[in-house]
Amino acid sequence: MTDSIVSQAPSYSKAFKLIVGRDLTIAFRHKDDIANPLLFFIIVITLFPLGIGPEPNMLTRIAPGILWVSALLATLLSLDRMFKSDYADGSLEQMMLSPTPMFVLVLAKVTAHWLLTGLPLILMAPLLATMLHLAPESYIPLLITLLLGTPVLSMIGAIGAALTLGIKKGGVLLSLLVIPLYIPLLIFATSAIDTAAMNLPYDFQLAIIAALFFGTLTLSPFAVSAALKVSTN
Amino acid sequence: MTDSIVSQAPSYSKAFKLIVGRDLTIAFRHKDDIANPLLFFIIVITLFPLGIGPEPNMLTRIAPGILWVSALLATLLSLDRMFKSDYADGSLEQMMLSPTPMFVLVLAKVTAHWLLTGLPLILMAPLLATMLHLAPESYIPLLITLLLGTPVLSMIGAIGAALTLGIKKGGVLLSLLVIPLYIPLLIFATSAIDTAAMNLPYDFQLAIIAALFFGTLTLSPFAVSAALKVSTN
Amino acid sequence: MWKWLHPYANPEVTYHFTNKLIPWFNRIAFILLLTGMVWALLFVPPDYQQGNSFRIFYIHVPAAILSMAIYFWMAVAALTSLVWQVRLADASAAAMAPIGAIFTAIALFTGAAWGKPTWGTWWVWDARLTSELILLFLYLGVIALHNAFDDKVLAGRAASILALVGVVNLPIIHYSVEWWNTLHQGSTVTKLGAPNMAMEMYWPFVVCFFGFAFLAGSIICTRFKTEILARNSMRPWVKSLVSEGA
Amino acid sequence: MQFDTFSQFINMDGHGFYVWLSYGFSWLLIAVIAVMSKKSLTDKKQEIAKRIARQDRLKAAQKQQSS
Amino acid sequence: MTKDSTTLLSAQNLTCIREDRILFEHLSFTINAGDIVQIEGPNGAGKTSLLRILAGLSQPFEGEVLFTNKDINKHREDYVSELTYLGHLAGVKGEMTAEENLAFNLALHGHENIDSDQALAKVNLTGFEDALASHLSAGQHRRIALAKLWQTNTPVWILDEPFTAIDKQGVATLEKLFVEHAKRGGCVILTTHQDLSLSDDLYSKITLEYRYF
Amino acid sequence: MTKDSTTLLSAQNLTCIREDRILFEHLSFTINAGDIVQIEGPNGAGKTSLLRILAGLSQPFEGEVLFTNKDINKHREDYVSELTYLGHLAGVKGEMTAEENLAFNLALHGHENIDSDQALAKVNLTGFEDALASHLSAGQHRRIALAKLWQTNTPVWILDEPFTAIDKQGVATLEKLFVEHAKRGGCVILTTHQDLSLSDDLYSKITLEYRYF
Ligand code: HEM
Ligand SMILES: Nc1ncnc2c1ncn2[C@@H]1O[C@H](COP(=O)(O)OP(=O)(O)OP(=O)(O)O)[C@@H](O)[C@H]1O
Ligand SMILES: Nc1ncnc2c1ncn2[C@@H]1O[C@H](COP(=O)(O)OP(=O)(O)OP(=O)(O)O)[C@@H](O)[C@H]1O
Ligand SMILES: [Mg+2]
Ligand SMILES: [Mg+2]
Repeated sequence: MTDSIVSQAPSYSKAFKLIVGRDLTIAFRHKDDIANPLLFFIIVITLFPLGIGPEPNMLTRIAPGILWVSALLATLLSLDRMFKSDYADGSLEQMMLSPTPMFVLVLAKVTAHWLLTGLPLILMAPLLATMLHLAPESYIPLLITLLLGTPVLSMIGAIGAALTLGIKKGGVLLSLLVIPLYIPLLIFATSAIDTAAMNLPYDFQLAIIAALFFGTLTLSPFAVSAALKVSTN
Repeated sequence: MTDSIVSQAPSYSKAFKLIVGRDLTIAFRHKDDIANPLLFFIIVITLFPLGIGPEPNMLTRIAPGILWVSALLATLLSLDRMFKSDYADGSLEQMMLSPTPMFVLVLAKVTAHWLLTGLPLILMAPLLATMLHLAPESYIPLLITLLLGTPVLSMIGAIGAALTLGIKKGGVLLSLLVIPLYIPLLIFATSAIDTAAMNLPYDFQLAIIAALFFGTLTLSPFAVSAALKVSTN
Repeated sequence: MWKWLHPYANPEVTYHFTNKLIPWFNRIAFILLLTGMVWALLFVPPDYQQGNSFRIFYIHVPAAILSMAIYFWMAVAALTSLVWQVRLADASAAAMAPIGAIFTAIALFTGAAWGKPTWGTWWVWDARLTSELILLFLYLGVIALHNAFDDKVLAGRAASILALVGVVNLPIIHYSVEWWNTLHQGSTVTKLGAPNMAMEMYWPFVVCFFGFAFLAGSIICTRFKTEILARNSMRPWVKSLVSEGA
Repeated sequence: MQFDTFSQFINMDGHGFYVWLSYGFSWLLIAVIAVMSKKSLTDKKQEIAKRIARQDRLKAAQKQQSS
Repeated sequence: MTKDSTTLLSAQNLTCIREDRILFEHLSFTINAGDIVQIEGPNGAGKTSLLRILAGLSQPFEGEVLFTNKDINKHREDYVSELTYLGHLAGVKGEMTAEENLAFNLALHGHENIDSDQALAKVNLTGFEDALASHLSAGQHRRIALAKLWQTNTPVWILDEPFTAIDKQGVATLEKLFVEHAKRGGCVILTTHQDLSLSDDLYSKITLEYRYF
Repeated sequence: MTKDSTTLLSAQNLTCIREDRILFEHLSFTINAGDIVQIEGPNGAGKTSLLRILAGLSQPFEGEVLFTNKDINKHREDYVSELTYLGHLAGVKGEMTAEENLAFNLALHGHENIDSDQALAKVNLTGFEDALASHLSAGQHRRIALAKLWQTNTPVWILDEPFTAIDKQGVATLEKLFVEHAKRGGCVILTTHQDLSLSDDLYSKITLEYRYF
């Protein structure tokens, strides 16, 4: 073959950076992609005081639950686009046929998704927590649980997104698949925040969330790869 | 022309029934369409006791807000499909080129949407209200507000759905457009239920919701028609 | 009746007219704002209750009033574009939305920063605050919808429909929120109530308000020019304008 | 002049933080939107210029082909 | 075009701009009863855009379309009940059977008690009447949409690439139908990438060129 | 096929079943270095399904595909770094420019420092290097995907309808490239609905028939 061109499978880290970079470029060209989950998060959170009432004490009590449920829903609604556009225009096929192993590709896609949805949520959370009069002691555990938890949301969500890829009206089906898997995280995260508000130690909850984080980090890429292979078959 | 075939624009009521009938047929062939918003409603409502904690008093206090916010979100997520599949396969164009005025068509589509999402939610609501320990006095106002309110959700939502029809990643944008418009309804509905729980009369709130109902009933078909014309241009 | 409007419905004429307007707006805004800011920060006496935090007034209130005024004018432009098919009207609506959103954000932020020293909290779910927040959402919806369309003509029409629907809802939102809040919560939060303000506090406000208004006008004109270009880029006059390097 | 010293002016009887935060943030936002608006105008002009240049190149290429 | 018959449709001074490209400018023509007009031009020239303007689905940037001398935007309902439009997309729902699809399409235009078996037979779909449209092949799918041409009695037909995915025999049947329709006093405006196999005096062409600027 | 050169790809006993229809059964063939093979057959015969199986994107119901005598499923990475596949869908992102798309596609396969201007010139996209792909026409869009054929050095090319939306001149250029690639020792497997204008000894055909049962 033409030997002027030297070709060799890119290293894992290079391929990883390449894909993350590409996804970020696309998102920044399409600014809505970043703004929308964040706006959804903010708007849903404002719905609760309007529906439940504005008393600060009541809000303080339910703030952790509302913040976490809203973060969960915002992530959920952004999952759909994780693989869909790549699937629809054939890029996913091309990536699957590149010499880079699938799990690197999946990790890169999930990382990009988290950078575009999880991270903005975390940055916005303190502001919204203020609006919900979250107890001052709860800010730190809120941020820690979000920091460990939103990647878990992205990783578990990726499995659902990959499974529903080939299905036309995947939107609500995706929610049904994914929400039950999110429940343990939701319970431990809000319990950590509630415990902290009572000035009790919340290490146990954090340990569980960390375990969830590492568990999904190691297992989900393989589940997602398998699901993608089924969906593109 | 061939005079064996007698053709004449169908009467409004006939065209209306025709379209509603068609949409229901399609939904029943595709059962997910009915099941999914309902399941989403149920799942979101179960998330809150998990996130906030199971104390009955607290739940009683926040139940109206949670029921209504969840109904709102469930409707929201089903809006996307109101016109999308008709748009994607060209049926919408064909309907717009029929001699029936657009507002009849829009009313028919909205009615079908309500029958497929709003009505099931109303039927399911008492059960979920029990799970959230809703105050016994609040059941009747809950049902009345849902009965008057869910059509408003469908009608206002139709505007958003029509505006975002041509846009690729419409999902979250739609939420952003529509939620602010839902807020007055949310406020009056939950306030009606809260007022009833205190054994006070809630006629005023009901009157307002009824006004919203008739207001959107008369105005939204025109906004939706205009939006559809822009989106199919 | 619309005849006198006709030359202004011509994009080229409007573009050049706007172009001439901008430097004047800039000058007026600069003078007014410089005066107003120095006056507000240095010379206005502290409020007898709120002390020096009252100086936030000179940004907060102009921003709050402008946020609503711009929405109103945006809706007027939207109506003009939809009903009378004036093509430039939706371009002007599109130009106004981001500025309106910015002033809404400023009103919210300065309000919050004022609330902390006066009410002891950054945020309460007070009627005025909540409806200002919803106004921000309405603005963001219009902007997001406008950006979502590739074709600027369609984008303008869609955004106009949304702006109009929003304006119909604005009073409903306003009253619902006002009414909702008073039911749930007593008047622990008293608004300043419009006092008969001392003239030495009132005049700097007027200067600041008009300063911000002209500044907003100038930025809106710049964006309006962009929108006109985006809608007319295939026109010969745009081509010669661009190739002149103007 | 309401303030005698510069530090008084900065401190504003303890309200300085809130006042300066408000003024700073507001002017920052205004500056950002002003600069972005200006930039989007120049960007638009450049984009149009670029497209005109491309169309000219295309036209030239077409002529070459046909001749 | 030279026949001295009533003018059905006339385009006046149409200009169409997409994003920032002028597709066509100051385009005027008239279409009389009995005309078959093929719009031709390369990909992206604006054929679909023109047909959609003629059908009233898009608004031109400038100019207007008259149906029997009345502006179609002002007399939309009159126009629309005399029009059959078929776009790139067939408007056939995959969840309904061939027969249900046809019946719905026709009922919307006020046709009832039609003989759908016969109409489906015309397009070679006998035996598929109650197959869900989504289970049919692309060509059969499109034939469902075409079936209504045999049942409708509107004079103006606007057809965007009606021959897509249709085999040779089907094309011949359709062409015959068009000629009959023109003879009965209707008109047909269509785009196709392949040439019609009609003799030149039976149809005329409007050519759009690809404009770079 | 008769040239006595190294076997690159061999299909053994492939069976493909979609929903409840057998598309093909016990299909075996080998493809050697230097071959150009056209898969032909009517719509729905299973051409795309076959190519996807050959590329390892779908699993056959029965049978296996060997690349240089190794099962492609077991040695996926070896195979994939020697393969260029182009499906019905181009794999071009509308949000990126022509140049960025090409560079990304090639970088995924480890090509860097490529001369993208030259590659884009080959497919007649000079002047569109920094246009967003979504602003290009269907044909130009597809040409971005084709551009990588000039820059890649993998021996196996599997191309599903590469000529879609490409004009005559473009088709000729591509055919010339295929012949060159085969001469250099590569192989090309493609489907098209139009016949190749190559002389018969330069390429061979595999015909799939539409099976009703
Ligand atoms: C985030 C918090 C706040 C928001 C969103 C907000 C919003 C608004 C709005 C929308 C207006 C314009 C009302 C009109 O012209 O009808 C306004 C005016 C005003 N606000 Fe605020 N505000 C906030 C906090 C505060 C605080 C903390 C104070 C002072 C203690 C304050 C004092 C005023 C005053 C004095 C006016 C002028 C009222 C008048 O028209 O006479 N605001 N505010
Ligand atoms: N909705 C739209 N928004 C923006 N541009 C569009 C839109 N629809 C079409 N265009 C552009 O308008 C031009 C003409 O498109 P049109 O579909 O009318 O072409 P056509 O002649 O029908 O082509 P084809 O032979 O491919 O059907 C194309 O360059 C296309 O990019
Ligand atoms: N994902 C799928 N699920 C079920 N059936 C499928 C799927 N993909 C294809 N088929 C069916 O398999 C058959 C063959 O499809 P395939 O795409 O391989 O045909 P083809 O020969 O490439 O046709 P064309 O000429 O239209 O490209 C078709 O009848 C189709 O209905
Ligand atoms: Mg076309
Ligand atoms: Mg195929």
